[in-house]
Amino acid sequence: MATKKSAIDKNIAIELLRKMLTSRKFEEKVQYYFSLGMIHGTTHLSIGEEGTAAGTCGALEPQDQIYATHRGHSQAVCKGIDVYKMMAEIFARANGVCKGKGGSMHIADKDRGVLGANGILGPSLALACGVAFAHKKRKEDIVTVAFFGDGASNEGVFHESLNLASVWNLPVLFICTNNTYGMSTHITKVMKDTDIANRAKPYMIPAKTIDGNDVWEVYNTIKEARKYVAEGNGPMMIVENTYRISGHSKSDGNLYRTKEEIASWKEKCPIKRWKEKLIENGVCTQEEIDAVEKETTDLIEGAVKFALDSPYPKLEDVYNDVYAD
Amino acid sequence: MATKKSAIDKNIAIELLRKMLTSRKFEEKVQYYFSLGMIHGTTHLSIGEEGTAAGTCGALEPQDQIYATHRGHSQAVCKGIDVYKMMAEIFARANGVCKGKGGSMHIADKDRGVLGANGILGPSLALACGVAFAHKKRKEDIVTVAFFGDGASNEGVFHESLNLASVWNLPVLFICTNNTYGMSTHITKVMKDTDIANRAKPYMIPAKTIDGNDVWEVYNTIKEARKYVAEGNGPMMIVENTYRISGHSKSDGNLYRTKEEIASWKEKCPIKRWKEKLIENGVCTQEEIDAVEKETTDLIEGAVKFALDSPYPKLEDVYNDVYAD
Amino acid sequence: MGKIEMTYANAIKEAISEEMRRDQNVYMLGEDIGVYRGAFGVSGGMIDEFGPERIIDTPISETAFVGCAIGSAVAGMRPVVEIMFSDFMAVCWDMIINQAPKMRYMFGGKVSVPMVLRTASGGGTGAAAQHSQSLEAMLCHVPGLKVVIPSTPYDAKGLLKSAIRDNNPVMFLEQKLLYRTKGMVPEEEYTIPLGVADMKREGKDCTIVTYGRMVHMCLAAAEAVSKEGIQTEVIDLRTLLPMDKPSIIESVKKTKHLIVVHEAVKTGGLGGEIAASIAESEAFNYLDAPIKRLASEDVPVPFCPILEKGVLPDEIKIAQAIRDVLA
Amino acid sequence: MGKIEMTYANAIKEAISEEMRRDQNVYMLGEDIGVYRGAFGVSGGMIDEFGPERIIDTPISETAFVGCAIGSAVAGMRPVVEIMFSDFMAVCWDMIINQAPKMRYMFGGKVSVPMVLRTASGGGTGAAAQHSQSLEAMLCHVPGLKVVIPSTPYDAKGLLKSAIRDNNPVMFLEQKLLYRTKGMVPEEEYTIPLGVADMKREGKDCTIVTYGRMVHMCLAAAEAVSKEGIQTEVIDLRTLLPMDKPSIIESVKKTKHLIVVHEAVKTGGLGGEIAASIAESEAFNYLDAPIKRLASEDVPVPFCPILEKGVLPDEIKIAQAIRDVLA
Ligand SMILES: Cc1ncc(C[n+]2csc(CCOP(=O)(O)OP(=O)(O)O)c2C)c(N)n1
Ligand SMILES: Cc1ncc(C[n+]2csc(CCOP(=O)(O)OP(=O)(O)O)c2C)c(N)n1
Ligand SMILES: [Mg+2]
Ligand SMILES: [Mg+2]
Repeated sequence: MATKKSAIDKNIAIELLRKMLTSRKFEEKVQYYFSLGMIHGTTHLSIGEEGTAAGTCGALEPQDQIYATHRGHSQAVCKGIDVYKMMAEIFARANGVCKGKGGSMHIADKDRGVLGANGILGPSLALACGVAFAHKKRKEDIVTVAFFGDGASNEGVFHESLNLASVWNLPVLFICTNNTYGMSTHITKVMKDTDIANRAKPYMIPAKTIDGNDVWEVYNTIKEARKYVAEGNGPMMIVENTYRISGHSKSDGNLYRTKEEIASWKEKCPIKRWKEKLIENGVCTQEEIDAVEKETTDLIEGAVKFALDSPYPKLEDVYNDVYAD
Repeated sequence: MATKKSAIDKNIAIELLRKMLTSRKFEEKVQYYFSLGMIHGTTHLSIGEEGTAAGTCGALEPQDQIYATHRGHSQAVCKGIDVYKMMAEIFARANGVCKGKGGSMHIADKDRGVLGANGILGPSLALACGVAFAHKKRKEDIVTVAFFGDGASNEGVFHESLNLASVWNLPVLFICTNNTYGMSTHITKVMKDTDIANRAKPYMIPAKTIDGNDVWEVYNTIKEARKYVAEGNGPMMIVENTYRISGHSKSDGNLYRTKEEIASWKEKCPIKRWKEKLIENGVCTQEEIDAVEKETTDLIEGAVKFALDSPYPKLEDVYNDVYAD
Repeated sequence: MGKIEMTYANAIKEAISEEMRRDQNVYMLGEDIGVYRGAFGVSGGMIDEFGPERIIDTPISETAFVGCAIGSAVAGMRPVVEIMFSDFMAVCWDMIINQAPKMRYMFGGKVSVPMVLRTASGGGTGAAAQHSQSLEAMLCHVPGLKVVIPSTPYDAKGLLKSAIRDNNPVMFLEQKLLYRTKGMVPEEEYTIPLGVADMKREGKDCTIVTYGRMVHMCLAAAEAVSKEGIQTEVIDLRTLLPMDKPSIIESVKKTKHLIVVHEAVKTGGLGGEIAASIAESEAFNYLDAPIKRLASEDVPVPFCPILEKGVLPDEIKIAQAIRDVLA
Repeated sequence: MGKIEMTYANAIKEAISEEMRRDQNVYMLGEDIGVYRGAFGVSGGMIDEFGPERIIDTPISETAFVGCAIGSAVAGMRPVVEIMFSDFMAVCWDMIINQAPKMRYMFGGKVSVPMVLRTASGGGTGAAAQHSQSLEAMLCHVPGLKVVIPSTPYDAKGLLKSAIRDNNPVMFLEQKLLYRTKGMVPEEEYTIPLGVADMKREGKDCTIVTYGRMVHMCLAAAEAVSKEGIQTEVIDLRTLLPMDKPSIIESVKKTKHLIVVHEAVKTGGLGGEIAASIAESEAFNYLDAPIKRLASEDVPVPFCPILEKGVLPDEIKIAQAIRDVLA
């Protein structure tokens, strides 16, 4: 599959920028309030990986469904979740997307096609097969996306799910956000062949590895991939190479990587690169970019305000939602 | 890896025949006494698959270790387990290799390098990695073999174990006895690419598919593979194509396959083929073959007699062996 | 209302078939459930009626296909998934305890998982340690699941229909040794609500709380001691989670004696939960003797039939337990 | 004998380090235990002393690496394997319940599996439903396993050393919220035998049986009610399987009241086993009130700290339970 990149459409360009900036600003606020002790629990930030989330989700249709990873804030944001309610969730408020019961690791809103982040690595790949199975059965034009990390691809469920999707020809798009680390463990320590796309071959699932920090490449690749999958050709896998600028989670001494490595990847920041490209190619003006900056800053500030103004759940709510009627 | 087949050595030839015939006769007795209700529980026979067990185990060194499958009688027999005690086990006797606590699905004798059959499909692949890990650490010239079926290769632990063996360069030999069925389910229903050897590629594990009903091919392939693994080159996988003449287990109506299919494979019986080849190539005389027939018949009759003469365990034994001191 | 005799296995098949006719969203998946008819023959003939699109043979990938069932349930279908032996739940335990039952809660009530997971449970078949376990106690420790174990064809059918219509993940543990047993089942449609125990025998001297195959052992024991003038009440829980505690409490208040019987190994078994629930209830003050638990010995299930029989509770041991408690 | 103050995490590290110095067969494996020092920092610095050959970072493949640990134990090594959060045991549950504990039995006693599986257990950290569970009750239902939960640095070190020297698979459940707590630990080598409970506070009015983090909550509650003249005995089980029932029975005979406290959800929790064991023992006749279980509410662990605190037992709830039982 050779992706053909069309000329950059301005509306799409702005939308991709908007998605990335919204994600980045969302997470910067989370990081800030976390450091103040105002956010509870743990959180896995995807700062630096926004190109994968924006490019992928940007290329999906509204009815498509995603399973996000534990590092899934940007995936949910880019899929179009309500950032006010998502922020409220992370602040453990009753108005949160999960009523304060899920938190950062379990962001979900089925109505927006966000089927949920998962605290366990791997199961989403199989869950996505099931959702795709239902849509296929109902002959709906819906593609289900399973995001997963390079590290998670070492779980057994990866193998089982790809095989199942392959033999049942399921409309699933497997998206590997390959940031070359599972926590502190570099990919070269846990795989002999580090091109994860090769892992799709035994299942005869077409796969491709791309630069996940090039949002335009991601967008175009996923557009095509979505089409391929939606047309009933079965699953596809895309490996989006990227880098996590932020630490693994709240506690990360970064002992396993060098400052230089992090700095070099800051240079390759997908947002920075996209802005430069848009200017270079004359797609937008600096003013237009600044406007998106301002708009997203305002949005996220609004989200924080909404979250902080929202009430906490009531203790009696603790028993709700265990069982459906 | 191109296997070079040397001229057939007579001693080896006879030994391979002896192993296959011992297995076959062992299982025919099991089948018979099972049908009489004198053997309890369930049993998975490997009639028709003896070429894989004999060729593989015949090429191993005495100190090598194997994990057998649920269909593992022939694997244990060919590795050199005491057939008297194994028969006694299947008859649930106190003199059995497992003191009557394991039965057909859990035949094991560590002292003979039979680390155990498993009632659960898959875990042996990981367990074998651990045994190999220990031997590697102690720099011992020991190869650990994990047998598994085509069906079991769809379990997640297959992926995890091959990857682990690959990155840790473990001296494991993964042996897939591919009889094209998992119970009733044909391989084409559960894999798009049915050449299981391709499944080793993402881990950069060398793999090869061979005719498992040609015991000489199996023997030679495994000789080389054992050497490769023992020399510290890391794991290897061999797929041995074969066919299960017997039903899946005690209850199998064979509804999923035709009589013709079974009949055609009876023609390809590894024992029949080997005898013919030995005569054709002038390796042995018919008399020599008849002698092995007689010897193995006597052996297995002795085993049955031993088993039937052996006492049942005592009820108070039920509490022993739960915990080690 | 007419009744017909059928086996426990057929009652299960009838329940699924009726629900499949009624609701297009119901489908079955599992290993070798199509032409092979399932390891215990439960789904025999279903593929002829419903076709391979709804009676789906899976690869040997329990995690993937249970995950697939869950995902499809999230997307509005009603899967009935079969795990061949309940011991194999261990290879997809994450799906069973961390995914299916927690999703709804974690996601603030926005999704539901209307799935039934059927599996064959229990020993006595000579299949040894990895094919004979009774693991229900582990499942009952997981909020978000429901857990059902039927003891008769009638209960199996009625409970399974309710389980399929339930909007939660229901673990339906079938009893291997009961598949071929027969019982009367109404010809007309019926369901049995989850969460309601059934008094299988009335008595005034002693209450036995049990479920599954042990119900029959307990009834046989109750019959045996009745000749000694002891009237035993046998309560079949049917649904283990949620548990019908009021029925047990009421019975214990009457009989003043409680024995709990199950096939799972004693330590950590559901007997503890049942005994403790009663020991901390109002019924405590009515008890005339310590609560007794009768269960399998704390060992892996051995292969040898003599040993296996030795570890399992049976009618003789139960009858003795009744006498002991009343002594 | 001199003593030094150390954290629970360091006590664990010391225990493993001492055993690794003593026995070349002991090694550690798990995710990010090397330079990252483990998710809770337990193995900090160990890679410097023992090198990456003995402090082994694994791929994220719990089934494979726990299987690898088991296999290596069968071959004579003594692995100490870390599962980052105890909830993740579910992805390798087959290894934990069907392989490690059953092999010896199924194979007639010819193999042993001297493995320790360490994992971080419990809630209170705001990590929500899939990172906060207390799953010990499930493990205690598996003959062949031993199960340990230490509550202090002293116990952690002594018990872990015994666990490493034990020839059976030992599940060692560490308490997340205790890692940073401090206590005095002897400078000289010592071990604590598995299977022996520890009376953490003596009293004559009421017995509390508990373990892990809840020990501290119970001690605080006991202290609080002591001001009201109630003398509470607090028994820390330390080893859950096998359980030291004689110590509990003896205490209950003295105090005539029993409360069981644990953090795991109540239904199906180990409290049932403990309560039932006592309710069926000689101690039953000494009880002056129903046995009370105090445990988490039967819901998945919620994220919001208000809700989470609401479901967990704490010293106030425990103190109230003591008063209730004695009322
Ligand atoms: C089954 C399971 N094992 C381990 C973990 C702990 N854990 C959380 S994130 C993580 C690293 C994941 O790496 P990767 O899949 O590459 O995703 P990334 O964090 O790099 O986005 C680990 C080990 C988990 N959540 N679930
Ligand atoms: C985890 C697990 N799932 C399912 C089974 C039931 N089962 C036993 S043998 C078998 C078929 C195995 O097929 P394959 O691996 O090809 O081996 P074969 O029987 O053909 O030798 C199945 C499904 C099992 N024992 N363990
Ligand atoms: Mg990663
Ligand atoms: Mg097969």
